[in-house]
Amino acid sequence: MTARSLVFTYILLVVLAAASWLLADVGGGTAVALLIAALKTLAIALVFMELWIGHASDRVIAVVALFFVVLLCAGALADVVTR
Amino acid sequence: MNELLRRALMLPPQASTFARGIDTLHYIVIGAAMVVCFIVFVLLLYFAIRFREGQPRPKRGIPHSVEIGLAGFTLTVFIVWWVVGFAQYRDMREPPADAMRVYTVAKQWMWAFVYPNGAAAEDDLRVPVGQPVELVMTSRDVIHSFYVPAFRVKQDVVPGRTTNVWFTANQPGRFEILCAEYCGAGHSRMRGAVIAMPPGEYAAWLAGHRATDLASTGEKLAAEQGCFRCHTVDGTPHLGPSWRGLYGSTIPLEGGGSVVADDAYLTESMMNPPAKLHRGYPPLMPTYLGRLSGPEAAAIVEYIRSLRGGP
Amino acid sequence: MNRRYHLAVWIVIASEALLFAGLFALYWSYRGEYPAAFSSGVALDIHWIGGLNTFILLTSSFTIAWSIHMMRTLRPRAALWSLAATVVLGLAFLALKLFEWSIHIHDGIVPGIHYYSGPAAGRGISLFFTLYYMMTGLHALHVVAGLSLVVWVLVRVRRGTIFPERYVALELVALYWHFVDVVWVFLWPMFYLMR
Amino acid sequence: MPASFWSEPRGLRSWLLTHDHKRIGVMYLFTVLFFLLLGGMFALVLRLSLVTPENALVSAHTYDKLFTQHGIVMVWLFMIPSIPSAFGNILLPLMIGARDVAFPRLNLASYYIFLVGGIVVCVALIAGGVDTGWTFYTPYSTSSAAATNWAVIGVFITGISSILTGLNFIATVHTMRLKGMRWRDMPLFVWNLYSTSIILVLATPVLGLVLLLVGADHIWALGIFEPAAGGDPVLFQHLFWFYSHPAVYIMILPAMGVVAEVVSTFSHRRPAWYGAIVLASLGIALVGFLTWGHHMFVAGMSTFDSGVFGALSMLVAIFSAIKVFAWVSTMYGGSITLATPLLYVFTFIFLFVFGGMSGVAVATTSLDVHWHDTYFVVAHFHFIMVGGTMTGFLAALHYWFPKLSGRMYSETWAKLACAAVSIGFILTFTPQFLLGNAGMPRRYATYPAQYQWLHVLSTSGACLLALGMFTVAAYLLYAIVRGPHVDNPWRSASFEWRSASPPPSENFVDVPVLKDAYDYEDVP
Repeated sequence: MTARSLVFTYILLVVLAAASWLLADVGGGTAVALLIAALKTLAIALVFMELWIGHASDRVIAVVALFFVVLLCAGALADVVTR
Repeated sequence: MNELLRRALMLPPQASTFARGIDTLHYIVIGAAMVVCFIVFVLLLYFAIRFREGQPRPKRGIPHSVEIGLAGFTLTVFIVWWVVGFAQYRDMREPPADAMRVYTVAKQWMWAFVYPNGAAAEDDLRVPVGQPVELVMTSRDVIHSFYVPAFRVKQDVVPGRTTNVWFTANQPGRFEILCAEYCGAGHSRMRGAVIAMPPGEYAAWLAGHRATDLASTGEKLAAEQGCFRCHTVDGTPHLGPSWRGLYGSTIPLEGGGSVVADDAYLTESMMNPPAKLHRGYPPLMPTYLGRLSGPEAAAIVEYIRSLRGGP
Repeated sequence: MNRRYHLAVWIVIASEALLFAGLFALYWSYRGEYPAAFSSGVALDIHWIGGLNTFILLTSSFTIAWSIHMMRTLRPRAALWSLAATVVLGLAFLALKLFEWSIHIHDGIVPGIHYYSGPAAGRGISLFFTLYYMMTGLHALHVVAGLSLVVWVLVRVRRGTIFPERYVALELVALYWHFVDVVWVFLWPMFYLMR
Repeated sequence: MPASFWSEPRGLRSWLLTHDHKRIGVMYLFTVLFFLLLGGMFALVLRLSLVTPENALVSAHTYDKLFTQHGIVMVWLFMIPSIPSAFGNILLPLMIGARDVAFPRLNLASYYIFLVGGIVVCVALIAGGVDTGWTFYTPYSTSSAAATNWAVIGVFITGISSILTGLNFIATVHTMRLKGMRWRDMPLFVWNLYSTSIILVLATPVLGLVLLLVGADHIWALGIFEPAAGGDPVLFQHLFWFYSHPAVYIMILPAMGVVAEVVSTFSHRRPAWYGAIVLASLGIALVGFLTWGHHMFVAGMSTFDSGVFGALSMLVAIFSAIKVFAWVSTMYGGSITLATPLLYVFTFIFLFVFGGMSGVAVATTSLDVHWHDTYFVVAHFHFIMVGGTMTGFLAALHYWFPKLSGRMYSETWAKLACAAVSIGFILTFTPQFLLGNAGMPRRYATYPAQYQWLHVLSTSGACLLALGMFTVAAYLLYAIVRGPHVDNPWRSASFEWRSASPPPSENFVDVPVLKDAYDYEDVP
C-alpha cells in the first residue's frame, strides 16, 4: 500500500466517524450507524489489513467469518421479533 | 390400515384432532426411511457379491445422470414433507379464537391449572371433549415441557414468559401428561393427566369446583404454589406436616420448645420457614416472601384453618 | 514460507470474530426485545469518551499500518516511532475506558442483577449494561493482548531482530490490531450512538 | 523392527515433547480411547439402571449425573477429537506428502490443552458431578451444583484445543501439499478433515462464549439468561445450538472421509463422483451452520424461525444423500474384498441412511413436536452421530492399524467383533425409536411400566455392544505384540501407504513422487 492510500484511508475513516457522530445527534437511526460502521470496516480490511492486495484465501476467510457473524445475529434476532 | 400401522409403530391412541393427520405423515416418512434403508443395504450386499474380487467388471460406472436424478428426486420429496409438515405445525401453533383458556403454571415438579372461573387443579387437567383448549403456560423455576403423547402436542414452558399450546380432545379418557424437558431430580415423576370428559360431565364437575370463599381461594393458591408437593390434607405426614388438624395444634420445635400453630406462626413459616422448624421434618421449605402477597398468605392460612377438624 | 503465518492469523481473526458474534447476537436479540431500555441505556453512556476512543483507535490503526509502510520503505527508525505512537494511543484508549467504567460504577451502574435501575428505567436495562460491561470488557482484554504484542514487536524492532528484510511478525501483529479496531467500530454505535 | 516413528528417537521425554504429528496422533488416540471407556461405562450403568421401571440401581439424582457425564465425556472428549485429532493428525501430512503439519509445536500444545480440559472435566466428576445434561440449558444449569463450573471450564479448554487443531489442519492443507499436488488431487479424507476444520474454527468460539456466560451467570449472577432479570433462556439455546449442531458434522464428516477411503480401497476402484463428494463435504460444513434452529421447534421459538430452519435442514440432508449415492456407486463395478474395515463401513451406511432419514423425519416440523425430547431423538442421534462416528472410528482403526503398527490382526476375530458391535448397536437403539414413538421422554430416571420390555431389549443390545468393543481391544492388543508383519495388506493405492508401515519419523525417506491417490490401474 502506498503512503498516499494509507493517509487517504485514514482521513476517510475520520470523516466517516465524524459523520456517524453528527448523524446520531440528529437522530440518524440504527441503519445509518451500522452502514457507516460497515463502510469503515471495509476500508480498514481492504487497505490497512491489505485484503485488496492480499491472498485470495484471506479474502474468503474474511467474507465467511463476516457471513457467520451476521447469520448468528440474524437467526436469533429473527426469532425474537417474530415470536 | 391406520390402526394397524399405529400399533405396529407403537404410537399412543389418537386422542386429539391433530393426531390422525400427523400420524399419516409419520407413516409416510418412516415408511420411506425403512424402504430406502432396505434398498441401500440390499444394493450394498448385492454389489459386494456381484463385484467380489475376481468377478468380471462392467466397462462403465453408473452414469452421473442417474445420480443427479436421484438427488433431485430426494430433494423434491424432502421439500414436499417440509411443506406438509409445516402446514400442520402452523395449525398447531395458532389456537382458534373460541378456545377455552386454561392458565398453567409448571414448577419443580408439578403442573397447576387454573380454569376460567377460578377453579384450580393440580396435575390433573379436566377438559370437555370436542372443545378446543388453549393452555397459557409459564414456569416458576426452570424450563419444563408440556407433553401429551396421545395428543401429539408438546410445548416447552419457559420461565419469564408465556408459551401456548392448544388441542381438542376427540374422545373421553385419561391421557398422560409428561414433562419432556429435563428439569432436575424429579423430572421423570413430573407426570399428570388430561382427563377428557363428555361436555355435560365436565360442566357438572366445573360447577362443583367454583372458587367462591377465601378458603377455596387459599386452596387454589396452595395448589398453584405447589404446597401439596410436601403437605397433605388428609393427615398423613409427608415432606412437611399435614395440614389436616394443624391449625391450633401445639407443635414441637426443632431444638426444643413448642409453639401453637396460629395465624402468626403459619404466616411466619411461609415467609421465613427456618425460623421455627417443626421437629422431625427436614428444613426443605423455600421462603415465599415476595411470592405471596399478604391477602394470598391470609387465604392459605384460612384454608389451613378450614382443615381444623379430624379427617 | 510466511504464507502459513498470515493464514493462521486470519483464521484466528475469524475465530475471534465468532467469539464476539455470540455477544453481538445477544445484544441485537435483547435490543429487539427491549428497544426502549436499550435506547435509554445508550443515552446513559458517556458519549465524549466513546467518540474520543473511536478517534484514538482509528488513529492507532493508521500508525501501525504506517509503521509497516516505513519498514517496507527501509526506514526502521520511523517504523519504531510509529509503533511507539500506537502503544501510546492504545494506552490512552484503555485509560479512558477505565475512567468511564469508574464513573459508571460510581453512579451505581454495575453489571448483573445488582444493577440499580433508578426510578425511570424499565425491564431490560440491566441486560444492556451487563452486555456493555461484557462486550467492552472482552474488547478491552483484546486491546491489552494486542498492545502486549505491539510492545513485543516494538522491542524487537529496537533490538534489530525485526528489520526491513524480515518483518512478518510486525505484519501479523498489525493484522490483529486492526481486527481489534474493527470490533470497536461496531461497539461504538451500539453503545454510544443508537439512541 | 526397523526404525520407525515409534522407536526413533528413544525415550519417554522424546514422546512427551514430540513435535511429530504421528506421535501426537497416537497420544490423542490413547487419550480418546480412555475417555471412550469412561463414557461407555457411564452408558452401561445407565442402561442397566433402566431395566426396571422404578430404577432399582441408582437414585434419580445419580441417574441425572450419569447421563450428563456420559454426554459430556462422549461428545467433547471422545467424538469431537476421535477421528480428526487422532487419525487426522497421523494421516493428514502422510496423505499430502508432507513432513509434518504446518505448526508442529502448536499441535503439541493442542494436545496438552485437550488433556488439561479433559482432566478439568474429570475434576467436575469427582467434585460431586454435574446434573445439567450435556446441553447445559439455562436456567437449570445456572442454579445447579458448583461442579457445573468445572465442567463448563473443562469443555471451554478443550474448545481451545479444537480451534488450534482446526487452524493447524487448514494451514497444513493450504501450504504443505506436495509440490504439484492440486486441490483436486487431494484424497477425500483430507477434504473431509478440511471441511471439519472450518467448523472447528468457526463454531467452537461460540460454544466457548456461551459456556463462559453460563459460568459467569452461575458465579456472579449476571442474569444474562435469567428470566428474573429480563433474560431469555431461549437465546441460550440459539447460541448453544449454533455450535452444537455443526458439532454433529465435526463428528460425522471425518467418519465420512474414512468411509470414502475404505470404500475406494476395498472396491479397488477410484471413488465415483469425487467432485460431488468434495462439494458435499464443503456444503455440509457451511449449510450445517444454517440449521441450528431445528433443535428448538417446541422451545418457544417463533413459528417463522421454525419454518426457515426446517426448510434449511432439508437442504443439508440432500448433501448427505449425495454422499451415500457416491459411495454405493463406487462399489458398482469394483473388485471388492470383504475385509473388516469394509464391514464396518456397511454398518456405517446402514446406520447413516436410517439415522439420516430419521433426521429428515425429526426436521419435519409437525412430526418433531411429538418426537422432540423423546427416545426417538436419542435413537436418531445415536444412530447417525454416535453410530456414524463409532463405526467410522472402528473402520479407521482397522484400516490403518497395519499402517500404524506394521502388523496384522486376526480377521476372524475382527469379523466376529464387528458383528457383535453392529448387531449390539442396532439392538440397543432400534427399540429406542419405538420408545420415542410410544411417547417416552428422554432423561427419565423412572418410567411408566408399559415401556419396560423395550428397555430390556435395548439394554441387552448394549451388553452385546460392550462385549464386542472389549473383543476389539483384546485382539488388537494381541496383534500389536504377536501379529504377523505386513506392509500394505489392502493393496491400497492411497498416498499414505507409499511410506513404510510403520512410517519413519520423517514420513518419507526420499521426497515422494507425486502420484494419483486413487490410481488402481497399476496396482495388481
